[in-house]
Amino acid sequence: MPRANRHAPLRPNALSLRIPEPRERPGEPLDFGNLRLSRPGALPRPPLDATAADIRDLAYGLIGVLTKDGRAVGPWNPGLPVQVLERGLRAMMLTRAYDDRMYRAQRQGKTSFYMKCTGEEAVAVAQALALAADDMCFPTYRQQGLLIARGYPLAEMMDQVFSNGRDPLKGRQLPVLYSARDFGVFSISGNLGTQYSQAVGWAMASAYKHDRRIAAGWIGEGSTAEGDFHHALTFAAVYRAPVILNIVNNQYAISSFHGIAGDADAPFASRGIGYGLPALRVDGNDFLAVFAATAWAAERARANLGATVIELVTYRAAGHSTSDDPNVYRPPEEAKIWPLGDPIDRLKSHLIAEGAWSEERHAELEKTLIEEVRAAAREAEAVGTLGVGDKPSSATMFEDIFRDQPWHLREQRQQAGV
Amino acid sequence: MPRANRHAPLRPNALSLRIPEPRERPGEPLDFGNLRLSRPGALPRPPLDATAADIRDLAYGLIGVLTKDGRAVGPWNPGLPVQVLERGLRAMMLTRAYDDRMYRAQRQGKTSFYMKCTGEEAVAVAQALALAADDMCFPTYRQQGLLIARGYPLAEMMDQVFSNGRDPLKGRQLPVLYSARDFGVFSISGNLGTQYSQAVGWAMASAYKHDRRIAAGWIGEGSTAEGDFHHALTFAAVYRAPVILNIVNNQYAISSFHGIAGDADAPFASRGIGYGLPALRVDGNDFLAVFAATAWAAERARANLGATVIELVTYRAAGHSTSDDPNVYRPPEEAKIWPLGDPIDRLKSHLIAEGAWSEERHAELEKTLIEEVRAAAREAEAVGTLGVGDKPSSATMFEDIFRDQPWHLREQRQQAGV
Amino acid sequence: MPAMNMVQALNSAMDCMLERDENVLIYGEDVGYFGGVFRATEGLQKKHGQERCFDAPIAEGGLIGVAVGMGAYGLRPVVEIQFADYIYPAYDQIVSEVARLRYRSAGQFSCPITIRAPYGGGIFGGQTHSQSPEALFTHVAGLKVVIPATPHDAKGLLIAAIEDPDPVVFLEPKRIYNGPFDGHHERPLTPWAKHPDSDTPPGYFTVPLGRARTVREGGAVTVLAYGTMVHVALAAAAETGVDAEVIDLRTIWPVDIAAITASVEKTGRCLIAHEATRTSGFGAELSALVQERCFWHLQAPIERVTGWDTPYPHAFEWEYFPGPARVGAALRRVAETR
Amino acid sequence: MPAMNMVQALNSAMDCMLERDENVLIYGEDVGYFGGVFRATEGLQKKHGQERCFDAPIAEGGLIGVAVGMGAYGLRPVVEIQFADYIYPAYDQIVSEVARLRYRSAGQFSCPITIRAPYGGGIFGGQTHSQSPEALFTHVAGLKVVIPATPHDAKGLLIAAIEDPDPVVFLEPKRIYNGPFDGHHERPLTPWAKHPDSDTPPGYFTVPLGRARTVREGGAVTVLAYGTMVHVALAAAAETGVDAEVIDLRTIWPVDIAAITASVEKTGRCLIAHEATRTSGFGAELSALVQERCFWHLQAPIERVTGWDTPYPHAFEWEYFPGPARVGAALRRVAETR
Ligand SMILES: Cc1ncc(C[n+]2csc(CCOP(=O)(O)OP(=O)(O)O)c2C)c(N)n1
Ligand SMILES: Cc1ncc(C[n+]2csc(CCOP(=O)(O)OP(=O)(O)O)c2C)c(N)n1
Ligand SMILES: [Mg+2]
Ligand SMILES: [Mg+2]
Repeated sequence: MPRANRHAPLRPNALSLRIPEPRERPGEPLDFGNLRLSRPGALPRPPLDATAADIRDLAYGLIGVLTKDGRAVGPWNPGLPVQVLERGLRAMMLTRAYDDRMYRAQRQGKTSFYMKCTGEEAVAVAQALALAADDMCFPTYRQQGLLIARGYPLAEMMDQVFSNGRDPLKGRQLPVLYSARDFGVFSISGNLGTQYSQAVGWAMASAYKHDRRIAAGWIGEGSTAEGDFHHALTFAAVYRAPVILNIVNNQYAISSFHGIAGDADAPFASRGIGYGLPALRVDGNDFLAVFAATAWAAERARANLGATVIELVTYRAAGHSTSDDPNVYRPPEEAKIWPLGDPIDRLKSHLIAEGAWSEERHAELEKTLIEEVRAAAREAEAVGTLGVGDKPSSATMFEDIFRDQPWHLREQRQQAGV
Repeated sequence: MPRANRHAPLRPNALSLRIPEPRERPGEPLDFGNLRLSRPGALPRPPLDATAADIRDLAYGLIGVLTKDGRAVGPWNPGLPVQVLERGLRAMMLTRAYDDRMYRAQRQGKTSFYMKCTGEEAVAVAQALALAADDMCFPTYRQQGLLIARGYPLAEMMDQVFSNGRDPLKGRQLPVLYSARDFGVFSISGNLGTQYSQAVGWAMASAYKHDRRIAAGWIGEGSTAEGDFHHALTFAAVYRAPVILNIVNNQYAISSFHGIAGDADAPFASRGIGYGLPALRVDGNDFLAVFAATAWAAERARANLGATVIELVTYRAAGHSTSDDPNVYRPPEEAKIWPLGDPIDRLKSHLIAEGAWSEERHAELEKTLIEEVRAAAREAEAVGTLGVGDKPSSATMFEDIFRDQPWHLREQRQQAGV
Repeated sequence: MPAMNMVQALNSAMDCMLERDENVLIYGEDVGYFGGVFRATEGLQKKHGQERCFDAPIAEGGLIGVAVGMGAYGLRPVVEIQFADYIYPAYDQIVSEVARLRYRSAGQFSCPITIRAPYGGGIFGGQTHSQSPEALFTHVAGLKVVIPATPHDAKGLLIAAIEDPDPVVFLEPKRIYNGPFDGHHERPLTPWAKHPDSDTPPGYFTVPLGRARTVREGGAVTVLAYGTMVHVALAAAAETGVDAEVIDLRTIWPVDIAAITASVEKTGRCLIAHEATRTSGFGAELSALVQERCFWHLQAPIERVTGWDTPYPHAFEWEYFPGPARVGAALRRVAETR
Repeated sequence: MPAMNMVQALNSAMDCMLERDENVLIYGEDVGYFGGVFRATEGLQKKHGQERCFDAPIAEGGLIGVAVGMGAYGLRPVVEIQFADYIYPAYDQIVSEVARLRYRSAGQFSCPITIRAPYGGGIFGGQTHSQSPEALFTHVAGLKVVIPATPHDAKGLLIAAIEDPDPVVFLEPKRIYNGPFDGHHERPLTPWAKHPDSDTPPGYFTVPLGRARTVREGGAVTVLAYGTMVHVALAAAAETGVDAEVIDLRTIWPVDIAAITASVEKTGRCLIAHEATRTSGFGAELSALVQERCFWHLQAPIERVTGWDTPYPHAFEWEYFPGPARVGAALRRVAETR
């Protein structure tokens, strides 16, 4: 029986290999036993100068603010003004509308590849709002919300996705691997994990220059297994770097579940404990909790107290990318009954509960944003889509290898006849 | 003022970089503040099936059995028969005598390089005795005690150190990078850290084959910063591999102290916590404590309960290797006043306290062992030392790249005229 | 014999070895329940059990480090690196451990592992899903590097690699997983089923490592190629009418030097084609070898047609890929130089 | 000008750049208080302060990952990898990040970092303290690879590397740190002080990257070498009496192609020497380049004298090292082939 782990040894006292399996596969009953939930408002908010040792428990619970009925409770409630909440809601909704549009564009053959962050919007958006505009971000491909929350032009994001003639990256990168120096977003790598220690290096540089800016890095729970994750935490601890090290636990790598990355016996947040770093485990679909935890870590880093590890527990509601069908490896209904709900719905309910929002205004806003995206798409598509219309000149293929083009690249450009 | 960390920011609220510094440098007062000691016998010995979560505290204390006056106390006292203690004492003393001889041989130009484990003998020797003879060891270059405790012929070890005609490794490896398959000791790598995940792989294979043998890996505290360390703990946790992951914290890498490897705010043992692995912090100069902790972890692994992380706190009393002078970077008197003392002296005092040993017998034994080493050295040196006497045939240089020699190596051997 | 595409052939090879040898096991990112992002291990977990084919953490260095330990125990792990572009985190374990273990232990330990990795361009994968890093392994003493160009060879070579007593880096030209892509991206891809080399025995068989295959006999120019470039070279020969002798190296290291020199001594001319960046690519070694051994037979300079010395840019898939036009032009130059 | 050995020259270069540019900082294993295992950073922490030159954890991948972030901020980190043999854990960061950052970000970010690493054999360091991995970097688009052969060039090139807007892998032939070792291990080493190229300006100066230096003019054979092999080649020329033109490449990539072709067109013969293993070593690229560009001038096959395709074995230091005897014999062959 292949699925079953042969824990029952064949011979008395014989060893056996444990292969972690998710609690649910297509066609099986659902059970979120390993989620380690806490009641919203239940966990304390320690003082900034608390030592990592004082607050180890925060790595094992789940920091939350929003209750089921949309109220904001407990010490982590950031008490944000409505305008900020509306900005956050808008950015999350815009991110989702953007994703939907680009996903369809890929399906229509306008580009080669796309990745959505549906269900995870609170992570990048709330964190973008909690950070200063000039703090430096080292994201993965799933934090497009950072760019959107920081006001990066949608049409330019699309230019990159289409590799068209206006693509700021000159058609060199796979779709969604943006780079936006002027918006404090580092060039996104196709290689998992590498940005994590780079974020620490940037933070060390900021400290070295007695600057005030801090850095933030993001990594998926699956990628925490890479050596770069360990290097980042080690260097951050040793040099007390002003950096926030985020682990986005959206439950899946591509097809493999979080257990394959090693959280069967300890949550990812607790990885920080062994380095003496404060570690917070946060409801990543709770906009207020994400904002509050990030603000706490940012204040701490700016006070020269060093790095914080934050695990953001969320759920990847869409496929990993346009290249996979998630229903092959997980139950299709899982997303709908995900215990932590949807970040947009939850912030919306909160605003409504606060009397600051309504279903009508929500529907209205949604329409506006879809229109905004459509307009941007029209603009970008008018320039070109992958293989159609205007594209970067082929000569640029041989540029930016070095600042100055050496003889061999000049020669190759000539051979290419461009 | 170079030495001082500029923690006081230059501008109000400006960040600054923390560069860890040891509490002592040559010519400065000594202080072992970061040692996190516990009273011998003070820490509990949990049941084998305790969960990692139950026993986190053991990563922060220091498991000890031997008191200052040589008594064995507390739940971790393995209650070993005198014969076993005498075997351990003998192997530790033989290891030290061997090191002294080989160190002098290098100084006399008989080989290129040597590394002593003086002050750390209890680690490898007690662990060798606590493991089964066919458990597989993946050591670093500083666990020569494993070979000696398992009865590997001294003369053959010397053949390797001298790269002579009888060197089982055919003169291919730097001195001390032994390999002894028949003694359950894996080929020692010159590249730090790599053996750690390999040990986990061997353990996974043993579990896969429903075998009963377990594996043990060793890594220096400095090398825990390598990605392999993280890979080893991750894979061990995910697949519940029957392996013991030892961290030998001898306080120094080459010149850099433990703080540069990142234990300022958390001991190395606690790294295991974030993976959900039981983690023990042990007095590495306490033979009984090292034996007991290792036996506990081995029993646990054999019971299919998975891996244990063990930090062995010890002190590198000699230089890193024959290539460095430790007095340049640490106070010469530090070794003498090291709070955890010397493992051989401590086991000796215990045996004497038990009435099973005496200064006379000790001196006697020491003489015998020095003679044993001298005899082996005579034998090995008679065969050859580096560059003198019999050496492996040059043709062997082109063998064992692959099992079968391909055309290009045949050709190169001919060009070399051998 | 059944017609297989390359993915089916690789799957069949692993299925066959899981059946024959209980010391063979397979792991890698997404290879278990899901069957791999390219489906190469599809169904193997269900058929052979979880311990025989399972998912692993995203840590290529860990994947290989663990394989070294398994090999030392006596297993024959087959590790999938999801894309060759992601093999670098494992580079230290491969170079310092996998390649050197037999040597440094004087044969006490060996490393009979197989590292599978899809490689090469032509799929709009951008710079991190299109790389051809073979030369980074041919420079390392102790590694064999194998690259199949047909389903039949993919199966026979993979079985030979798994059974080999030494480590094999097995690079799979993913662009030809489904059909013999010849660089004509503007035309529909002919499926393998229509190609004679898709005939693949359903059971156990091997294609010996270290032997090249002459896929087209000719007298004018020797073309040395491997992987997708074999099919591009054939197209270029057909289209230019140059009477080229096209050699599929199959095992690029240790390379079949006898087959190469015999052909160049016959033709007196040589063209080398690969997708990898030009500088210090494997073409450089081939060029040096041919020049050293066939100098007095050479009637024209040996040429290399390769990827440019740039990352593989997403928007310039076909400007970067050394297709039949570039190979054809070089073929003419080499053939016509007097 | 003061006579410096190579370690003093490197130390002087870093001292000078720490003085001139506060964005320059140095870190690595044991480089701080201790001053590095080869003493290259001796005294720099004491003089410039802890934040300018400090110890780092033993994690080469971390050292480089952190440097990428520092470079993105605007610093110019100089990272010491204790031995080139230990650079592989950083290989992913170097290949996938350092080399590609400017390209993939279309110039938004660059990576002005310098990676220093002692390399090469001749010190009885065994297989993990003797390697020459240069070709593993010349194959990677986006990296410059520099190898000095004298104290004067070591200082001038290191300053140029630190000031270069792009990443430089700076490999230091540790065998000639203290003197121009020519392969005659049986003789006492002449210290640099007795060698004219030890004259090194005490202050700031640069030796431009990308330019080779002809260290011996000759008409019979062009010898392409770098690092320790430059001195071995000179010895071989002197001892064989072959009128060799010895070119010290200094920057091996991008290589000074004009200097190479000019010389080979003059001599019609070419010998390439390096310590690295032969197959896919940088000599293969040099051989291919010369053959492609100077084919009609060549009067004899280009030869390569290199390390063997084995790890560097402890007991066979001099059987492995391509010394003056092997280089001299090849020099004669190349010169005398008719
Ligand atoms: C070094 C490396 N290995 C493998 C891959 C292939 N890959 C791309 S995304 C992915 C899954 C990542 O999962 P996770 O880290 O959880 O991030 P998520 O996609 O869930 O946001 C894999 C295996 C890669 N891009 N880089
Ligand atoms: C990958 C790698 N990097 C650097 C070195 C050089 N090196 C050899 S031993 C050593 C210090 C190791 O310290 P630690 O891990 O504490 O072990 P110890 O020597 O104290 O037993 C260093 C940096 C190496 N051998 N391998
Ligand atoms: Mg994930
Ligand atoms: Mg140590």
